[in-house]
This record gives sequence, structure tokens and C-alpha cells, in this order.
Amino acid sequence: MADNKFAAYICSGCGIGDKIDIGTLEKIAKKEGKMAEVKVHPFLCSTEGVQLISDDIANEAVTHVCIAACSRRAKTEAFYFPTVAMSRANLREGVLWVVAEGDAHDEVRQEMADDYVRMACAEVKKMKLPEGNPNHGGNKRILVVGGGMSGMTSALEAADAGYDVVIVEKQALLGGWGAKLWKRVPFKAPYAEPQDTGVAELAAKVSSHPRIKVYVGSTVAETAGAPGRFNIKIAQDADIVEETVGAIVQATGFTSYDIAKLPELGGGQANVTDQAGLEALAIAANGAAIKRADGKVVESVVFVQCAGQRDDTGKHLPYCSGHCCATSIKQAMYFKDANPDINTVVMYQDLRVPGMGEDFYRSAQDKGVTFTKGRASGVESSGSGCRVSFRDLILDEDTSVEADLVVLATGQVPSAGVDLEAWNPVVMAADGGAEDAKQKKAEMQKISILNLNYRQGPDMPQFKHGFADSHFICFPYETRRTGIYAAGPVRRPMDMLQATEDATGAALKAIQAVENASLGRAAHPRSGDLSFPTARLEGCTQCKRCTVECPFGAIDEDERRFPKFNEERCRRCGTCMGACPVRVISFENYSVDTVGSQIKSVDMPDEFSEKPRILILACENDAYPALDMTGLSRTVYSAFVRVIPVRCLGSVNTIWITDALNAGYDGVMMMGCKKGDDYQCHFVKGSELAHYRMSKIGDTLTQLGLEPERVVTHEVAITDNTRVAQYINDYVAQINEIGMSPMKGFN
Amino acid sequence: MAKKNYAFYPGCSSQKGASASNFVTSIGMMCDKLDIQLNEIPDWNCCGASIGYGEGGELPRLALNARNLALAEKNLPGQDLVSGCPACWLSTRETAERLHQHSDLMAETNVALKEAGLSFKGGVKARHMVEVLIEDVGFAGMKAQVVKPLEGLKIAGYVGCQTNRPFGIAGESFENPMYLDKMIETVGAEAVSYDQKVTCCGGALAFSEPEKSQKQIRDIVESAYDNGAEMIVTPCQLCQANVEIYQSEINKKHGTKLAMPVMYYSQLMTVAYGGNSKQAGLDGNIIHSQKLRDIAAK
Amino acid sequence: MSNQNQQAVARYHNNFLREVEERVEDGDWVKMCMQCGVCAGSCPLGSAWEHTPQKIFMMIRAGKRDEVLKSDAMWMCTSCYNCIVRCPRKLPITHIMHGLANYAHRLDMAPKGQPTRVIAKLFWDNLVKTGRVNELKFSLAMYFKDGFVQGIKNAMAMQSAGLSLVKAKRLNPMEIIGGHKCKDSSGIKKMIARAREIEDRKKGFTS
Amino acid sequence: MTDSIATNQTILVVGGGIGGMTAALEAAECGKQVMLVERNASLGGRTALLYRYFPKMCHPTCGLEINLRRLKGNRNVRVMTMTEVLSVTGRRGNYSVTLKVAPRYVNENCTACGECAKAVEAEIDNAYEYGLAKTRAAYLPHAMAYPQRYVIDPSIVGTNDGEKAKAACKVGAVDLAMQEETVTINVGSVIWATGWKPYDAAKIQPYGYGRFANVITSLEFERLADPHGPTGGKLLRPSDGQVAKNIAFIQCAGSRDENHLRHCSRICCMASLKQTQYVREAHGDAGKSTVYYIDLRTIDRLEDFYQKVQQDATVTFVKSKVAKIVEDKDGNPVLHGVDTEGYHRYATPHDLVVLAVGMEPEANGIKLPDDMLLDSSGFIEGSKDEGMFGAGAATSPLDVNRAVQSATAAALRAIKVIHKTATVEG
Repeated sequence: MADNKFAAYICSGCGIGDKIDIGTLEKIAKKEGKMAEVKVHPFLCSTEGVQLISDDIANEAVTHVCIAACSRRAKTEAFYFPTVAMSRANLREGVLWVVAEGDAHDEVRQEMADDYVRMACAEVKKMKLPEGNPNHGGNKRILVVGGGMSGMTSALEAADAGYDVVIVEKQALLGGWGAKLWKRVPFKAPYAEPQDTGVAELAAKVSSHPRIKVYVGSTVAETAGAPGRFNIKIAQDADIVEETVGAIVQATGFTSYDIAKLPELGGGQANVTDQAGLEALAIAANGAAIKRADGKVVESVVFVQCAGQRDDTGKHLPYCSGHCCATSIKQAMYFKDANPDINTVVMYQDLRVPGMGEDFYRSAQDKGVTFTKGRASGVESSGSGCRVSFRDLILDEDTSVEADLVVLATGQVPSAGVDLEAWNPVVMAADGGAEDAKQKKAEMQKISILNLNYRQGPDMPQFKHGFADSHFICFPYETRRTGIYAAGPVRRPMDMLQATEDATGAALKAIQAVENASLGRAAHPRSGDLSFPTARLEGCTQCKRCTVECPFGAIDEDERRFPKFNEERCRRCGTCMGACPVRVISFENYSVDTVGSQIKSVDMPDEFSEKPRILILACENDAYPALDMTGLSRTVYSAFVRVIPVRCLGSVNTIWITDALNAGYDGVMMMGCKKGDDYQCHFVKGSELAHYRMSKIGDTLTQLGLEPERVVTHEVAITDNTRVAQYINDYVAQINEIGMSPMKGFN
Repeated sequence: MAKKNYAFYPGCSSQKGASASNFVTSIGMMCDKLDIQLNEIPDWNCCGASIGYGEGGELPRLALNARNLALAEKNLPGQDLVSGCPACWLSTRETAERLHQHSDLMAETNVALKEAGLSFKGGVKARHMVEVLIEDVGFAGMKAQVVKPLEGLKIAGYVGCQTNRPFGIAGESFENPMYLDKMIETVGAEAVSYDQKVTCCGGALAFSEPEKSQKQIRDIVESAYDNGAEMIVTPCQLCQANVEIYQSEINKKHGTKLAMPVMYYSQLMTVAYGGNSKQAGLDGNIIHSQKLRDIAAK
Repeated sequence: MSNQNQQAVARYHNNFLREVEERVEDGDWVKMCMQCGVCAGSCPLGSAWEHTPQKIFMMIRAGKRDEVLKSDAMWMCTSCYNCIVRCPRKLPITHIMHGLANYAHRLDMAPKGQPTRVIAKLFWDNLVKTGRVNELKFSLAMYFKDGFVQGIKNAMAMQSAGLSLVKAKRLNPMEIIGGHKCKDSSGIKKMIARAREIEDRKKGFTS
Repeated sequence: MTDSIATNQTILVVGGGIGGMTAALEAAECGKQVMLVERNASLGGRTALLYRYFPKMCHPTCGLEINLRRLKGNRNVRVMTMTEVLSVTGRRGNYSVTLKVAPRYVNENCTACGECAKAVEAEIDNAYEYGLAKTRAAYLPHAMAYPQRYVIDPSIVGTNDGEKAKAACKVGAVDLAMQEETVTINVGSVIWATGWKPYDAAKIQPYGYGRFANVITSLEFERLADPHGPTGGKLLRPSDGQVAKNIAFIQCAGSRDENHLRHCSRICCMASLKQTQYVREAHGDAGKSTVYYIDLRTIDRLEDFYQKVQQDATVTFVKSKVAKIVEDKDGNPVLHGVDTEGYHRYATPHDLVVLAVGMEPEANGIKLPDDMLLDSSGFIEGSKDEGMFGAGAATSPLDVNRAVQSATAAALRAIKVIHKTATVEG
């Protein structure tokens, strides 16, 4: 490899040169930053400016570029040099636009700019151009677990796009719930009539597709490896078959909430069934009059919506399964279409048929289905049928209605496998040798779907109510296991139309995962990132913090109990790096050193200068853009702060804090995303971990003889540009009150 | 300019000596000026009005209205049926549309019509006088005839219900129709804005539920006063009668001093077109507008 | 129970919705209501309604036949058509209310002496006689609908308004001896009778 | 610039909102070439103008930032703003698309320094604030605008103001001679991610939008609540600038209504529940929100949010479609109607009324190829030749999460077309 050559390019445009002495910056870059080349341009992002840099890379063998101009978020098209390592000193949004105007502030403004140049030079010197993970697998096949409507759709979509697919279905036949339906809810205009399910045709297509390999009557006995190189053990009868795949779609669907848990609504009575039970009766009737189990033709039927759902007592399902209103409408039509004289009542609290479902609702009314806004309180047998007692919410009275058959619209319970929240403590106890825990662990593992051999448990982490959903509104497929995507009702309660849409989306994500893995680069949200974590295992103390704290289950433990990185599973957040007490984990372009050296490069005024220095470690996803926008709106904040963007607060290693305090910084502010139930951290736990780690830093501060206020943590949203300036100014005032750090001058 | 011919359906209240007789008086000169030729439908009958339902039922009411349509179709072929009364217009139009949409009703209605020696083929369009003015004459056409602009007169345009709903004037909103205000402005007066423009006067329930209806009327008149109106103007016979006649009742019961003149748009237009008090039917009002009389006398 | 009412009960058992769909003008729209209540809030005499239209629709679905037909709610309709133009399901609510009132009247279930009911009948009888409405006779009939003494009171109460109308030539006292009429009043009578007969047959009235 | 920038292996994505950006990025991150065209001057669409998302109450710009970063780092996507599709001819696998590019009057040199805006005096309605505020006629659409380049409003081109803007720009970015351009490109598949638009609230006459200043739409309320918005995040009512504390939310304003939109717009219940929490955020226990609804449609786990809001003592629910609004002397909108649970007539004054306006397909206002299949409300179901697809809210009234799912699915459908074409040709 050729020698490193460092060059800095300073832009004097956008007014930078008017307010900041560029000559000083040049000198600093050269003398302190030790840049081989330092060039100034009045308009660096112009074609000529960019050419200047490109030429140096091409002709002068420049390998590391430091650009001192605008924010790293600006002018990204111009400053695109993929063949070199690059750092950016933010002189515009970070200095020019946020430091108060006027001569009185010339000195602090210059000092701030000087420091940012020092920091950018220091950073780039520690950086390496990421070259991508060399140890990646290149398998592009896709495993679909579950052969219902969602799974078959995923399989077919991926196969039609040219990818080989392995589909594993537990039952003896493909089809899932869809195969147990007489008809499905309409999914295109005019949304008026129940439609054929199309399940048989789909199953036939899947079975005969040259790119799809079907395993029925099979389960996944083990999933090992990582995106691009998953090794799957498929259990079929007593045999184990092995397949290698690159990504996984988990479309394992749901089970129906057990009506036996609803005795108050007649669960268990002969003439009370659930929606699945009604489908069976309809299939048996085959278009003719629907008969009860006892053979009596049903002449009146009541559908009780939200049975065991939307429950706020904690006894049943708290959520709404979304599809059941339309499903009951469809089922009521089974009766009306066969005989309009059959009395059909849908008893609802809120009729939930969003979108074009409204047309379906209208169609049912037109067919004479009666909709009653009421809350059922009991179902008891009466005569040859049932009596449903209910509160009529419109007529404001307690009343009842008789019916030959009562259908309870119960909810979807996801088949998502083992709940890791419950799993982890059991494993800990089992690892500690507790026999009952070992037994419980084995018991729990029986319901596992994927049987991942990951350090962090055998299935995908569950979100709310046992669903394997994403927490992110903008990124519904952002699961916490890279290369494994949930689709259909296992992810969220949903109807068939949504499930097929979801399955198509999941198939795309699986394709994307195998493509990314084959290039050795990251998946969402740092899509395309070629850096990956490496560990100097010789320094590792086997403390396991990295394996425990990795939000994505990327790190296993090898036979010697050292961390084993599965780079393809990694999202490049750096949480492991932040966790490591002995600082052996790093990325080529982001490490304890790249940040640490920036911290140390800052020129520290002495105790009597009345110029405090405050380090800000800002999450690059939200806090850093907020700071940029503070600049864009020309909101002023103190020139005593020095901001370093970090991938995630989870990547902040406490050594940076102690380094900063030792170096004489007067305070450290950490700015990250919201934590808690509605966390906004893109790496799930980063913000929370940082808060936790900082809560422990008090001891260190005490040892150093420092006040606890010297380190603070803020939740900053991307829209907080005004608030963030306020935080800074308030903190500077607070530091001034506490006084300068006594640590100055000791290093 | 050639006169535009219409099959005119005056309606019961517009007969001589009836509650809206001065409406008919007032449209005479207006139509002359605007080249509108109204040809009365021979032997027309009552539309059943909005209260006919109680005893009448559906088909008898359809038959009543179909008879007028049939008479127009037979005697005044090719002419649109025009009524000045919203109730008449509404009943007739509703009938025409319903018969058009439901062939069974059309057939049944024709069986009934046969008893009166008539049949209806469905070729007549039922329109309101205001539609004719707006669509066939236009605001510019209406304005062109103004010789005595009603300057300085502040008027609350009261559209009420049935000229406005469910059909209304094409392009107008149900909640805040603007055409009447525009007509007021066309004759040189000022349209005040107030919030009771489309409030129901109580309609036929003025008779049966006087208390409830009079509350409606009081709200309308008081709101007009509150917003500086000197006069209410309306396109509706029943509105005119209810709102004008019951003011004295309300005064008696509640000690109010309501005395708001309630006029037809056609009375304004006739005065603005140079007509005298008599031509404008001003003597037909119970509450007089001295200002309007003064302008008419000029 | 009137004869017709008994027949209706026998014919429809307890399926009041079916009864309304078949026998009430635009009654087949009742099932399309989604209980939003915009009609209820749109009625100018709303506060006088014992049951709102939307609630009446629900009562019909719930089979509350007596309560609906005996209610005076429908008789409060001023035919302002607010409910029709606002209904998000385009139910012809005004017509349904009229139809229900008519049906209740027909079965003689509607409240006795309900003023609008009385007036509606007077009005119709008045128009059927000559083909046109004689406002004076109609007014006098109205004043005397509650009996002679009350009639004098009513007439006295409205005397000033009446007199001013006479003065304004908008109420002609001479109409009492004749007044306007259609030439073919007998044809009209026959026509109405025929229409009624057809309708009765269609709706299954056997009387 | 025709064949050089796109081929029948390129996917064209029309619309740069969350749906379009997602479809483009998902396809690009599978290695496909994508052309992303947006009619406005910046990406982000309607979501960029929302204050918070339900149910997490997080900020839309957070996800936008991530997507922009994906975009900046991905050379497979070519973005064209201020660009509309004029016509599409050809068929599956080989379309010829004519694009109209409106002049921005600012070229790539722009550094977003803002000097032009300082120089210009003329002000125009700020479209990004739904006209609730003005902006200079040389402007950056919003703080997160991408491309981060100013726009000169056509109204000042040829005026003294235009010249001032040009003179103020030190980097020669202002180009007042720019002309509208027409470009024809060749692509293999088209994804229509044209999104939605709010139903015109003025058409819902009984609510008096446009007549009563204190009746506003849910989208305008988003701007009021946003600290970056025209009131700096204060809930000030338009008539008199007073703080609005007692706020009514009217559901189904245009939706579920055959006089307006036949369909249910799905998001509005959650949007209003979310907005009740803006009121709480602004006023704490002193705020008061009343939600007037027909059915509350908070499906799946969104039900959790509903249950949480039900616990909030400042929020009241009234099951009623409001009949009409009148204005009292003080400019307070007074809501009239009947609570249909039981029978309770109300005439309730509020400080401010927020209409939860329905979602209409934005494509109702543009000309789509004849080949497209639409449902009764104008949402896109697909194309007859199966080479063009809808994505996001162009296909159905969807919330952001579902729009992204839909867009991801659309990306795969387009990729299948491209792959088939490649296979046939190869």
C-alpha cells in the first residue's frame, strides 16, 4: 500500500474568509495538523475547487483529505471522493453562522475555527479508507419461513425477481389461514363482494416455480451464520436437511385468540364460534345455506366484534386486530348472499373499515346486514340458540338479541417464537447452573421459530404485544436482526391485502440484504457503509459487554469466549466500541482514536482566560443536524463549545469523557435521541446505554475532584435547533458559575 | 329581441287574493323588461306542497305534480316549466326527477294521469324563476335594465330553504349561497352579511307549531337588524309570508318591536327598473319600506 | 288497534325494518344509515324532536315499532332539507320522515291531535276538493281544528295579521263563497284516487 | 440529455415524498438505477410539513434526515426537482417519458448562504406553511430542504428584485435566464408515488372553512404546533392571535361522505389523537381537546395510543358528526350537533376548530397515462400492462408506516419488470 498523504483544503467562501483569518487556519493545518498540502480556495465546492482536490488525489497521491468548509451534511455531491479518507471541519454552520456577529467576537470565533481545523486534521490522520468486509458470504438465496398467504407471496415475488427461494411450511400443505377461508375480503375496486381467496392458484404457482424449493411438514431446527451465509437446518419428519441462504423472511402468521378464554361471551358453548369456525361452516356449506354444527340451518346470526380485543382490563388482547370488522362484514354476506332473509347483526363499538373498506361496509348495509353500535356483555344459550345481552350505545339501553349462531370476532395472536425479554433471565439462570431454569429454557425453545444460534437468543426480538414489528415509523422493516425480515400478521395484526403488500416489501428487503452482504457493506440505516468493527482480541478481557449490548445480536462468543463478530449482522452503530472498557474495538474510519485525538487536539486556554471549553458529543442522526439548522437559522450560541458528531451516543466510550476532563475541558455535553418506550435512537439502545454509562461516571468525576455537573446528557430531537442553542448557552452559564476546571494545565 | 317563452306555474299562493298575489304583480314588469314571456299552464293544480305528505302519500303527490308537467308538455311544448314558488318548483322538480329515475313510478303515474285524460312523457324541465334570471338572463342582463339604482338601501338577502336545498341554484353552496346578494347588488343596493341567510322560517309548521316557528322567524329578523339591514328580501313565498306576517305576533308575545319589511327580489327589480309602487306590488306588503316607496315614487 | 295496523303486524311479524322498507316512502334507505348524527344536529326544530332521525333509523332496525310510529318526532319536519344535503350517505331523510309520518297516520298510530298531522290532513282535503288550495278555508279550518271555542280564540289571536293580509289583498274574504278551483277538479279527484289505489296495492294494504 | 441518463434498466419514480424517496432508495440499494422526479423544489413531500408522527410523537425530519443521507451516499439515484411528468408512452419494460423541468433560477453553484434572500424585498405566500406565513421571493423551501439550494420565485424574474438577488450572489448561482425545459427519457418501469392532497375544506360548507378564521385544517394545525412554523409553535388562533386552549377536532371532514370523499382516509383519527397531545404539550392541564367522531379507527397497536389519550382528562370524545359551525360575537366557532350515544344536543363554543381533512389522491389533479388503473376515489391500483405501479398514499389513504411498506413493495414490482426486460434482452 502506498504511503499516506494528507492534504487540507480550506474554503474562504460563503463569508468564511470575511470573518475568519484564513492565513491562521492554513498555518494551523500545516504546523499543528501536519498536513502535507494545504490549499485555500474562495469557492471550494465549485467545479474548479472540486477539480483542485480531484487532481491532487489523482496526481499528487493524496490519500487523506481534510475539508474545512461547510457542514459534512452540505455539498455532499461536490465533496464526493470515495477513494480517499475524508474529514470535514464545519466552519460555516458550526462557526460562522452561530457565533455572534461583531468585532467583539472575532477572537473567540477565530479560536473556534482554529480548533475545528485542528480537530479535522487530527481525525483524518487516524482514519483509514474503509474497504468493506472481506469475510462476507455471497449466498443470494432467500429463506421464507411460513407457507401462508404472506410467505407464498414473499417467495413468489423474490423468485419472480430472479432469486432462488427456499420455503419452509410447518403444515403438510401450503396455504396457511388463507386456505381455511371460504372467501376473502375484496382487495380492489369496487370493494363490494367477497372474493375468491386465490390461495390454491398461488400455492400451485409456488410449488411449480423453478426457483422455489418447497419444504412442507417442516420446521427450522437451526439458523446459524449471518446475512449472505446463513446455514439453515430444516427438520422434516425425523430428517435434517441443510440449506444455505443469504436472507430470511419470517412469515409465520398468527393463531386465533382462544375463545375458551372468553366464557363470558359464550366461548365454549355449542352455538358460539369464532371467525375461523364460521369459515369452516361456510366451506362445508359450499355456497348453500350455512348450517350449525348440529345441522340446523342458521336463520339468524350475531357477530360480536372486539371479542377479547381492545381490552383495557389486562385480561385479554389490548390491541385491535384491524381485519375483523371487514371479516365479519364478509361473513355476514355469506349468509345474506345465500338467503337475504337471514337476520345478520354486526355488533360493533367502532366500525373499523379504513380506506376503501367503507365501500364494503356500504355494500353490506345494502344487502341488509344490520349494524348495531353496542357492547356485548354476555352470551347465554336460549331456546335452540343464544341470547346476546348488550348495551345499545345509540338507543342507550341494556337489551338483548336472539340468534341461532353467535360469531366472536377474536384477535390475531402472533406466532413470533420466543420472547427474548423472558428468555434472557432464564438463560442467565440456566448458565448459572439452575436446573429448573435449564428445563424452562428447553421448554421455551420448543416454540422457537428460527432457532437462531445467536448469543442473544433464538428468535427476533419482539416489539409490542408479542409482534415482531419494527419500532420505526419511517422504516417498517428495520428489524433488530439484520437480514431477517418479518412479514404479515407475525409483524402486526393485519388483513390479507396488507399481508401480501407487506410480504412483497419484505421480499425486497431480503433481496437488498443479500446484495449488500455480497458487497460486504452495511444494511439500513447506514446503508452502504463499508466500515466494520474489528477487535484486537489480545487486549480483550472477555467482559462480554459488547456481546450483551449489541442491539442487533451481531456478536457471538467463540469457543474461547472471545467476542466473535459477525460483520454481516452489524449495523455499524459502534455500540460495542462504546461498551468496551479496554477499548479494543474500532472501525477503520471511526474509532476511539479518531474521536479521542480530536478531543485532545483542541487548544486549551488556561484557567484564568475566562474561556471555558465544552465538548459536545452529538448524535449524527438528529442532534448534529439540529445544530446545523441552528446555524442555518443564524441562531447564536456560545463559541466555547466544540462539537464532535458521533454515530450514536451508544458508541461513546467513557474514555473520551475522562480524556476530555483530563485535558482541561470544563464540561461535556452529550446529545442523543429520545430513549424509553418511544425511543428514537436508530440503533435502539444507544441513547439509553449512554445515559446508563454516564450515570456511572459520577465516581470518576469524584475521583478527579470534579463536580457532577461537568458531564450532562440531553435528549435532542432533530427539530430542536432553537432549544439546542438554549441548552448550550444555559450550560455555559452554569459552567461559568461552577468555575473553570481545576484540571487545566496538568497535561 | 325575441321573447323567451316559459310555461308558467304560478302556484296557489300566487293566485289573485292569495298570500303571494303581490309576487305575481311584481314579476309582470320585470319579465317585460327582461323579455321573459310567461305562459300560464292551463288548469294547473296544487303541487301538494311540503305538507301534502301527511295524508297524500307518495304516488298521489307524484300524480298531482305530473299533471302539471303533462299539461305543460301538451299545451306549451318545448317550454321549460317555471315557478316562482320554491315549494311548487321543488315538488315539480322532485317529481320530474323521480319519474325519470324510476320507470315503474313513471308507469304507475301515467296510469293515474289517464284518469285526468293526460299522460306525461318526461320531456319537461322544472325550473325556478330565479334560475331563469340567473342562467338565461344573467346578472349583466338584469343590471342593464336598472334605471333607478336602489342606492343606500341595506338589505339582508334571505334565501331560506327550498330555493336552496336540496337542489339549489347551480354552482351555489347550500350554506352560504351568494346569488341573492349578487342580485341585490345588481339593483344597486347593499347586501348585508348576517348568519341567518339559510335558516328555516318554520315552513308549513308556522301554522301547527307557532311557538317553534316564531322562534326561527325572530332569529332571522333580529339577525338582520343586528347587521344593519333595513329590509329582508327573499325568493320564497312561504318565507315572505311567515317572516312578514308573524312579526306582529312575536312583538305581542315578547314585547319586541320588530317591523322589518320583507320583500321579493322581483319587487326590488321592478322598482329599480322604474316601476311604481303598484307595479312592484308594494301595497301588498304588511310592513312597508318607506325608502323603497320613495324610490318608486321618484 | 286499527284494522290496518293489525294487518301490518300480522304481515311483518316483528320485522319492522322490512315493513318500513316495503311500505314507507324511501324506507329502503333506512338500512344505509351509519349513525353519524349529522341529520339530528341539522334540523331547525331539532330540540323539539323526541327522537332524532338517525335514532329513529336505529329504532327501526331494533324493531321498536310502536315507539316509532307513535312518536310525534317525524311531524316536526319543516321540510328544510338540511338533513338531505348534509347526509354523508345521501339518505333522503326528509322524504323518509314524511313517509314515516304518512305511514303512522295511515295506520292511525300517529298521536291524536298532533297539530301538523291535523293540518296536513286539512290541507290535503282542501286541495283535493278543487285541485287548488283555498287559503282562507284552509286557515279557518285550522283555527277550528281544536273545536269551536279554541277556533275563535285562535282566529282572534291572529286577527290583526289576518286583517292586514286582507288589507294587503293577500287574503280574500270572498273566497269563502267559491274562490279558485281547477276546471277539471273531478278528473283530479279520480286521478288521486287511482294513484292511491295503485300505491295501496303495491304496498300490500288490503283495505 | 436523454439516453445518457436513463435506459430501459432505469426505474422512474414520480414524486419525492416519503413514498417516492423510499421506493427510489429501496430499489437503488438493491443496485438498480433510479430516476426520482419531484414537482416541488425539494424532497420530503407532505411529511416534511408535519410537526410530529403518531404514535411515537417523533419528528418526521428525523426519518427524512436518514433518507437524505442514504440518498447522498447513493449514486444510483438521480434526483430532479421542479420536474413534472408530461406524458408516458411505450409499454412495460420500455417507456418513453417526457418531463417538464421548471426553472429554479438558481444553479448548482448555490451554497445556500442566503445572501439572495437578504437582498430581495418582495414576499410571497409560503407554500410550505399552507399560506399561513409569507416568505421572501428568494427562499430555501425549509430547513431540511434537499437539494439545499435556494429558489427564485418566477414573480420577481425580470424585476428589480430579481436583479438584486443576482447581484447579491457571490458564486454566480442566480441565473435569471433559465428557461423551462422539456426532457424525454427512456425507462423500464414507472412508480407513481404521487401521494395525496388534503381535501378542499371549503367544500364542506357547514363547517365554514374560509368563512370563519378560526376553522382551520389539520395540516394547518401541524404548522401552528411546529416550533419552525409561523407561530413559533404557539397555538395562536388566526382571527385575533389569541392563544387557543379549547380546541375542537372534527373527524371525517370530507371523508366517509358521498358528497365529498367516499372512502375513509384512515389516518385522521390517529392524527387528531396526536394533535390533542399537541394541545397538552402547549397547555398542560389547562388545555382542552374535544374530538367529534363517527367511529374511532385506531387499528392494530395504534389502539394503545387511543387508550392512552382516553386516560387524558383534557380530552373528551363526542360521538357525533358535527352538523354545522356558526361564529359567535367573539369569533369563537360554535359547534352544533347531537351526541348520538344516547341523545344529547350540544351547541359548544371552542377557541379553535381543527378539521381532520380527508386524503384525496394528489393524482386527481394531474394527468396520468391512460393505461393506469384507478379505484373509485382515484387511487392507483396499477397499470393494465403491469409495468407501472402506485406507491404510498397514491395507492390508498395510508399512514407513513404503511406508505413506506407500499413503496418498498412497489420497488420490488418495478425491479421485476427491469429483470424481465434484462433477461429477455440478455
